[in-house]
Amino acid sequence: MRLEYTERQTKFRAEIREWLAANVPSHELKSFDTKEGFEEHREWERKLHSGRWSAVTWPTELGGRGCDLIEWLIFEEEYWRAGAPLRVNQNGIFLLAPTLMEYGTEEQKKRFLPRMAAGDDLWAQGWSEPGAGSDMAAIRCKAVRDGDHYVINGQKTWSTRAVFADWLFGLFRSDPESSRHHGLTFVLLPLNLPGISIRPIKQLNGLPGFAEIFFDDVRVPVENRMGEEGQGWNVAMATAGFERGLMLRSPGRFQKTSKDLIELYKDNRETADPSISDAVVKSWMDSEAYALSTYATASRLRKGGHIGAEASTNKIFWSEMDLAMNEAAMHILGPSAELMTQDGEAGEISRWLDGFLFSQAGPIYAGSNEIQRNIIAERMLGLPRS
Amino acid sequence: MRLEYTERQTKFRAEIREWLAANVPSHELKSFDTKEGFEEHREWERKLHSGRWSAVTWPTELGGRGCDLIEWLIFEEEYWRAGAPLRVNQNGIFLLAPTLMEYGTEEQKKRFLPRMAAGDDLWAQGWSEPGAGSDMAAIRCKAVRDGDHYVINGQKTWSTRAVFADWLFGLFRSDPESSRHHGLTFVLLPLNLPGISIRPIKQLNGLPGFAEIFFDDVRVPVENRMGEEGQGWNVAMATAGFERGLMLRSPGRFQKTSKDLIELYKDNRETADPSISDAVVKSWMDSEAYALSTYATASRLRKGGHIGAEASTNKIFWSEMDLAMNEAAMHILGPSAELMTQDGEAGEISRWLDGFLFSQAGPIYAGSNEIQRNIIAERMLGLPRS
Amino acid sequence: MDFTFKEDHIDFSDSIRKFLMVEAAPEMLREIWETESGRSKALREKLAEQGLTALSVPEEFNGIGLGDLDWILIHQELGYYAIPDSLSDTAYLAAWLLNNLPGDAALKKEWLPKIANGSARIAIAHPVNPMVADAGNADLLLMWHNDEIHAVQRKQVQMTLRTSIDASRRLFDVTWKPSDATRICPASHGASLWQGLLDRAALAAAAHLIGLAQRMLDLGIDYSAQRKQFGKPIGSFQAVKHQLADVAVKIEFAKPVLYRAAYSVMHDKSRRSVNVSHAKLACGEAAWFSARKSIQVHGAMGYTWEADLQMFMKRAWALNAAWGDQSFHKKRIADFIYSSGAALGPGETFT
Amino acid sequence: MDFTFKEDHIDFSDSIRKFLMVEAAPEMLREIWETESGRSKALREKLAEQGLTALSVPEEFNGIGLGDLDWILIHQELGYYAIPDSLSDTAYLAAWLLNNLPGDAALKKEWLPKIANGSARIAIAHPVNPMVADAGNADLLLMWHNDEIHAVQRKQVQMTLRTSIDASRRLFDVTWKPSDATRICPASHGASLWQGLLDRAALAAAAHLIGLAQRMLDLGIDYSAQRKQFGKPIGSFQAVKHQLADVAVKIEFAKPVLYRAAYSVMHDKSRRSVNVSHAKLACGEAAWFSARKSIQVHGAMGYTWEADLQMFMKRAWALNAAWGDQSFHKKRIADFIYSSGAALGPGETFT
Repeated sequence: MRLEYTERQTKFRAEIREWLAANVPSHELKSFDTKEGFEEHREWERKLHSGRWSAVTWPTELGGRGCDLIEWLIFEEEYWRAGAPLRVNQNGIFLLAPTLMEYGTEEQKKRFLPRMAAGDDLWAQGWSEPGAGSDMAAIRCKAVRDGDHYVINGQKTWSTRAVFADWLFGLFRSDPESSRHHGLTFVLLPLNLPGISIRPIKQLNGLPGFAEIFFDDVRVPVENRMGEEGQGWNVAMATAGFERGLMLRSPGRFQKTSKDLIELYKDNRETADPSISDAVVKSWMDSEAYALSTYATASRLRKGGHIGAEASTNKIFWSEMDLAMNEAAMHILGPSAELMTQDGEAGEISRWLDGFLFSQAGPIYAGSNEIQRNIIAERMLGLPRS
Repeated sequence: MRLEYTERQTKFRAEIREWLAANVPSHELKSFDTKEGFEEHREWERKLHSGRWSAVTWPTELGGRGCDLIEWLIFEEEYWRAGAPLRVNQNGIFLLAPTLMEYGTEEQKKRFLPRMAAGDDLWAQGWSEPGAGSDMAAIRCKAVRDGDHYVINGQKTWSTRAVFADWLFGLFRSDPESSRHHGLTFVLLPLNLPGISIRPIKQLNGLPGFAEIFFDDVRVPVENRMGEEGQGWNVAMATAGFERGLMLRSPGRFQKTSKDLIELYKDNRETADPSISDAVVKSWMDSEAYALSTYATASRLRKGGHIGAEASTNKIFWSEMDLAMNEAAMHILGPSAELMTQDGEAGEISRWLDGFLFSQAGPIYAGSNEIQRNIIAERMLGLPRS
Repeated sequence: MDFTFKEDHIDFSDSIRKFLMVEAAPEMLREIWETESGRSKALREKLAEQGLTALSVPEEFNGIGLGDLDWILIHQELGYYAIPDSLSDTAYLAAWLLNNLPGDAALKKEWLPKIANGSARIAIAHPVNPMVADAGNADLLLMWHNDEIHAVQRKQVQMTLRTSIDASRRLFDVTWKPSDATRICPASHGASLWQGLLDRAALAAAAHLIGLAQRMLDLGIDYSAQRKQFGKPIGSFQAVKHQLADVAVKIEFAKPVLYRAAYSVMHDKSRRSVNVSHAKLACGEAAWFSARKSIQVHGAMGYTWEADLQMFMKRAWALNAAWGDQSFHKKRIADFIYSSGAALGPGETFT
Repeated sequence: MDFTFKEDHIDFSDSIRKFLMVEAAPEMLREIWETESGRSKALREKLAEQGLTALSVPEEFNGIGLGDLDWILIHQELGYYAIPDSLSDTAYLAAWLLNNLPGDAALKKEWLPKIANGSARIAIAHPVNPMVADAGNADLLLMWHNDEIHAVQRKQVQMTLRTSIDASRRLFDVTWKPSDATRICPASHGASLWQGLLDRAALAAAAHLIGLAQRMLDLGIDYSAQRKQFGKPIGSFQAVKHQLADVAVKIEFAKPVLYRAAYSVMHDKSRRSVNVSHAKLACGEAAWFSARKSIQVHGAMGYTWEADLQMFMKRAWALNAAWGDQSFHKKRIADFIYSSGAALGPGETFT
């Protein structure tokens, strides 16, 4: 155990800090759930790429810096510290890319990864379907082989970023006779193919944060398949626990929120309910605990360890922490907390409301917390299945 | 709606207040989980009876005062306000007696009720069995008919007061072929019959608060049966929801605890964590809410209403409130909170520890809170059974 | 001692519920919210036909002359159906304030009949709220100014619309100039009127909140009974059952607190303000909790604009902080319970 | 940056676990607790044989010369097995205090070898604790007096036994008379030593608490897998699963907090005290929560003296308030985060 950064790590931190100080836009970008905001965020991804900061964990030949997980954490800390824009390309870089690197052909890697790093292709995910939310093995959307194509019919839903994204990755049922985890295939496809229609779904704040996607005889070439036909579940799951579990929510994000909450409380200490201090103290403790736990996991992985139930304990911990921090802010703001971003005067207040709304989704998406508790109880604690 | 006491109610309050002021022992009685304390509490029951205060809701001819539920609430408020001793006879007067009045024969009423009111017979309950705790229908302890007797074999457990009590009431399986709710019979028996052995169970504080009871060919005359043979479940349940649900924990108890907690916090305000004030404020709000809800239910019952899911919502509410209040006290007392009653110097501190220990049992006994939540979800909210 | 509502109270609120069920279905609310004013003349007329606008107005001004306790079940229904109208502000709060103005104020004669027949909308500015709800379509604004009461017409003030997360709310920053001409009550008398108004407003908000809590619970129950996962309705899973059962418990124990507060206000009991704060906190907590649990049961659907749940959640979040937020009301209770000589403990519930 | 323990740390704590599993089975603990002293000479000798008493003593005094980080996993195991011995107080805390006395104090030479070989028991009196643990069988007492350190023999003090809910604790009121003869360190130097001691004591208590939390979780898991209701093991019900899963989450996220604190103490980082308070709160909260959930899963059985759970619960309740209760440690964190210029936010985790 050595909880000190190496000289190299310290230099790396200084380098990203300097670059961000020079490049982070001085004005807040529009939400990437609007067309205009989406393109603004794409520009930012291109800017990041120009500094070779868009995918720091990737190998240098693919546009990355070959960072290990500790360096990635440092990058994220500085990124959140600088108040840099949200990553519109998160789906691609953090979720799809690790899978592509493990299961993709050389040709696929060359075809997709550089454009992803450059912000040229922005990716949406296609997991959920109506009736297959937390129970992902219930997928019914079909991809039937027809010569050198798959013909896709059916529907995906809750697809984040899909309203404006370029490409989609997801699981489809290639064997119509199969059930549950069998007979699924992992497919990558451009969202402008004929037969695709996209219906935006407005989220709580009124903006289309996700979409339903309808497939009507959509033909996708076989070379867009990742892994073997029928092996899609394994492809999707193999890396699901791994770095993904770690990368979904980096600790810097919550440490930044906690810092802001502390400031907010200090600014309102005269009028706020003194018992809210408890929630503020807890926000510091919990965001630190989350960071420490992430460093511990990263250290273990670097020494060849595997991610076990951390993915599930993490999910519960950060989603509940995020709710609690944003609720505390709402209570400090009191009657002003209801003002939205759309309100020109609301300024910082409305960012807390945005955060509060967003935090509501935390315990639900990426596997509801109920599902995560089942996983912890059965796989980590060994309790009997019901 | 008229939230004012009538003149008669106010006079009744004054009467009990005066009697208690003159009669409540000036020293604290020993715990009734000791032999000596049990008899001290029996003496107190006799004293109450001498003032006709031991069973105020009973008809006057049985030693009561024919009080309605509002008057009973007033009685309880004054009782807790005066810091009078715990009722060692609670099982009998609040749990068994209403059932006896509804299902007992005239002969049984005459035989049992006056002695109960006088403190001559103190009652234990025999519901639970090993393997039949929250799932009461799983009762296996047998009462097989043999001429004009039942022959009882088997085991009861978690029988409160049974270590020192005189009589036991409970459910037994009279039809060995039956299962679940069928074939059960409600029997009353003296605990000194041949074939009965009692093994005290020490609770958290080291005192035997409950017992296991073993029956080995114990012969009980048929006239000790309440209701019809095989109808025991209905007898036990008919009044289970009714006044019992209301009488198990009267609001005065928690209002007294909250008042003490407020005093404790005021006395320690300089040093205590200011956020504990939140728990103190909540104790006042919740104990008031519980009192109000009880008055509302009592008013409704007086007008011919029935108790529905209140028994379950009450159980959850008071047990969680009691935990929270006692936890708050423990946190205020800090490092002194660990001192027990057995510590001669601890005084008031140890009473909080006693309360804290006792509150741990709240969410568990009389139907665990998990069972109560199932009942609320299925019977009150109409959710599907699992 | 009788803690039940009179049958005519219950009958009246039942009839209002049946009326609102038809007239305020979620699709209709969405339509109204999307209008610029956020208010519907047609709906207001129907509310007036039901007698709701006349409830608090004395009979001499063509009203029904009922009081706080008569309103409480109605406010609950208005919350349950998330009615987008300044009905409570106009017909309950402003009516009470005007009616209690000292002397034979001309204002009473002018406005109370208009409140009763539903033709007037009145907004109220109080410093506990940073903005003024429904100022934009108010025919009259009753303004706080150092405990004085002022009455101004809409054209006498400048206002800017603010944007609330609750699309049914119309909030305004209002700037105006108090003068002798606008003053309708001096501070000496106004202070206690404003106290009475604040308590009534918080009471009404509490009742709306408990209605909202119940609505969100009902939406959660409906959704969980229909929606299947792993081949079973999710409402059959213990995790879902227990979350909804906990909501039911919170609602059950908030309601009698609300009713005591209404009674205390009606009879101006000495603990009126403490009891109102208790109600606001208990009902707000029930609504906040119900929102959290209902969205969890709804899954991703609960996070959408199209599921009805969002309408009720947002109203709940907004109302929870209106007319005194948690800090405000908690402090009123803390000040009471820590005061020396406060009558606490058993037997003081109705003191 | 490496947040993993060295293999020899892990191997050592594994071997201690295996040893304690045999030597400190619950039946044996019960026997020891029922003795008058509450302490077992035989157990102490075995602990010494394992090298535990010598861990912190420098090699020149026949010890092993290890530090705070080496102790942390051991304290966890001592907590997990609820070891009834003043081992931590003597061999970790007193050893550290004596060893850090200024100058070439004769006391070091006298007591450190006795600590190392397990023959001495030392009790420590600090004003944060109202009573002195294990004073009754201490060969030496190290006493706080206005930041001075005093050393007294047992016969130099009066003591009265107090009764803790945790039958394994032996607490005493101690009265004594400080004098020049008893003073072994002046306040000028003592203040920082007492600070260091308090942080180490709170750190050790935190580690015991997380061990206790894990033990109570394990007992809950075992019970729920065996105990059947409605024909199924109760551990198959979602309500039970989810309660135990929540305990596991709390423990998972308290552990790295504990390890950072140990590292901060070992390396005397500027945030040492804040990190220790964080660990005490997080581990105490995990233990308190684990107790509540485990008793709930145990049902009535958890409320009995005979189920082992009670031994661990009571230890957890007592330790949670020892060496600084919640208020004390929360205040240290609040003072830090609200101080102007505190380095907060991303990138300051190891500052």
